[in-house]
Amino acid sequence: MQKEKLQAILEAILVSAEKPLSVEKLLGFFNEDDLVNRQDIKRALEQIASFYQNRGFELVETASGFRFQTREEYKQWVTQHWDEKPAKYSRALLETLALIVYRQPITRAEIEDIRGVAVSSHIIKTLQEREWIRIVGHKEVPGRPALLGTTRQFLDYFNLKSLDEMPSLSEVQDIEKLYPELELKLKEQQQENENELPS
Amino acid sequence: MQKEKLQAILEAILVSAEKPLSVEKLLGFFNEDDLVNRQDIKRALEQIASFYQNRGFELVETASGFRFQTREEYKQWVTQHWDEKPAKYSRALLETLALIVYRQPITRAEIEDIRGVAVSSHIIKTLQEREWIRIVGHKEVPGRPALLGTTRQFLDYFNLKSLDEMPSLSEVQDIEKLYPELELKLKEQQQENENELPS
Amino acid sequence: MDKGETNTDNHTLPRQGELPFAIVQGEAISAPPEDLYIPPNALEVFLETFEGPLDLLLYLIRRQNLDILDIPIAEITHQYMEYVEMMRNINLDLAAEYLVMAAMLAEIKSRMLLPRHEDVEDEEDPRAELVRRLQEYERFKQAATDIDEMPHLGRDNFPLDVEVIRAEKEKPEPEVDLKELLLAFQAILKRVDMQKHHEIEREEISIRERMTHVLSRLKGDDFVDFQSLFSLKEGRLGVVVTLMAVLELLKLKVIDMVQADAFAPIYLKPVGSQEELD
Repeated sequence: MQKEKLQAILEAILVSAEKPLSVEKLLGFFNEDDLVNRQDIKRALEQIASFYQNRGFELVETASGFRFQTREEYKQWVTQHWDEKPAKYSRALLETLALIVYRQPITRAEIEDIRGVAVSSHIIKTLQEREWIRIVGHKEVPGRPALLGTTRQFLDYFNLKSLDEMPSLSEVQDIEKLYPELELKLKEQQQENENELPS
Repeated sequence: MQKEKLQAILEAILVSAEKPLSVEKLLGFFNEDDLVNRQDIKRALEQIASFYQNRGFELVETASGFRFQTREEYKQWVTQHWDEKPAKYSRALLETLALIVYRQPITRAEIEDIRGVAVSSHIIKTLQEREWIRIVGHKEVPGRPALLGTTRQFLDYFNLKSLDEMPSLSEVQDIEKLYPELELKLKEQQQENENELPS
Repeated sequence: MDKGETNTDNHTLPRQGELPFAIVQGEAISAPPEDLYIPPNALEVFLETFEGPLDLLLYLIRRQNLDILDIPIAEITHQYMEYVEMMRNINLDLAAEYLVMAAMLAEIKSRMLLPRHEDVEDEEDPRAELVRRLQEYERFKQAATDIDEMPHLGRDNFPLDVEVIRAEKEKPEPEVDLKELLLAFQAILKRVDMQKHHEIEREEISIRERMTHVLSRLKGDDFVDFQSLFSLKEGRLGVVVTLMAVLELLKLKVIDMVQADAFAPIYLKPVGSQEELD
């Protein structure tokens, strides 16, 4: 394989990888027809590393392999992303969380079944990283899907001693009585939506 | 600021961003002492784009701004990371999306009218959750049906700066020659359904 | 796609006398409709690939290389009705839209048979409306294909996921109000049918929470003593809730209950291997 092409392929793989990749792992991306060996990959990685010497990010080798990372010297700049107001969670995430709260332990497929739409891995991952949900077991059906439940951190965040303190089904259906000011807020939101023009 | 340093900083910021960033947003990362203006940022972005011209990823500009992404030609390498194959879209979903793109704002009933079949709620929900479409208003007819339109995220997903960049709808065939009797009737229709996209 | 496979079973049905062309869901079809060269087994799958009556009509027109502007209505109506009939025969859930279209074709056909009055100005060709609809639909059918071919993020291009070296700082997480969560749940309740409503009952939530607790107690490889799950401090209600949770988990086949002998201690363990558990 031509060396520029090999470099570009390795870059595309490394730059989109969630974790570091070893030479061995990288070699696994190629098959015999590609005519790429360990030595080629090592050389290509060296060339890539030197190509990024003066850029905003660099190729580094860690214990488990190679990865791209932003340069230490720009960490103050990169951290400024967080100065902005944190984004809001999507409707899909909140609905997924609500179903896990009220129907736990529940599988992803069951959530999808009730919501009628696929639940993205991203949503489950976000909720797990926030430590609001966790895998509490596996359902004994083909594929042994994970059963999801809420955590103590979830209760703490919402100031609940136990899930018993969550409003009941009938209370949820009559939410406006629970929170009278809510109706107004919703109306405002609706109006906001209507005023926005398609971009 | 020295131009190499500015490029490196912008790269570090862009590579760590979760969404595309506009020139305006990027400018917000700098303060007065940095002596950086819009023009400097624009020029630096151009230089970055050309620096990565032959690499595994690229800098693109979409509706919301600039982002790095892997190049299309290396997609089969990148997708080897994941067990899940990227979703394929059903024809029903794509046709519904096409109608919303080219005929927005449009109601669900109008979509059904042109497609000749009912549009499932599942499709509308999926498009809404991907944030490709949203409710932009309500039509003032009985029932006040929702009017659907595309979002900025739709443009971002499809590497577009604006809807103008969508391929134009195919022309209606030249009717007069082939079928003279229909001429009048169809001309009226054609005028109603101009090829142009809503601005 | 699995629908096609289910039909193959029908071929194994015993046959007598004059061999039917095929047996589809118990009904014998002695000959394929004229000009219809699709194996009936494939028909169901085939028909499901149409996006509706307009799509089917376009296919029929394309298949015979007919000019969309010069549709021989009689012929097309005939073929269309055959397809509709086939759908009925194999009990395919026949969408009302197909019947409406059949009626429209029949109407056009009947109007074509009537003599036209040259002097009536307003009278339009009965095919005009159909041609217009077909053309309009075809444009969007094409547009759908075009959109599918456009490269897009998450399928053709992928966002970068590099390690970000940041300064020490807490990342602010989005705030969620309990009200927002309840609103989201309310929205689901509004969407799902009443039957599903009843599955979500108030009494259940404490049991469901306990189910999660019991499961997390069972996370280790060892068996857990059934009695150790109960705490006297919780009182009678707590004991009942725990018991209900254990029963519910047994019902769901998430946990197993083991007892070596009569009156021996009862142990609980998660069903199946545990190594994947976090």
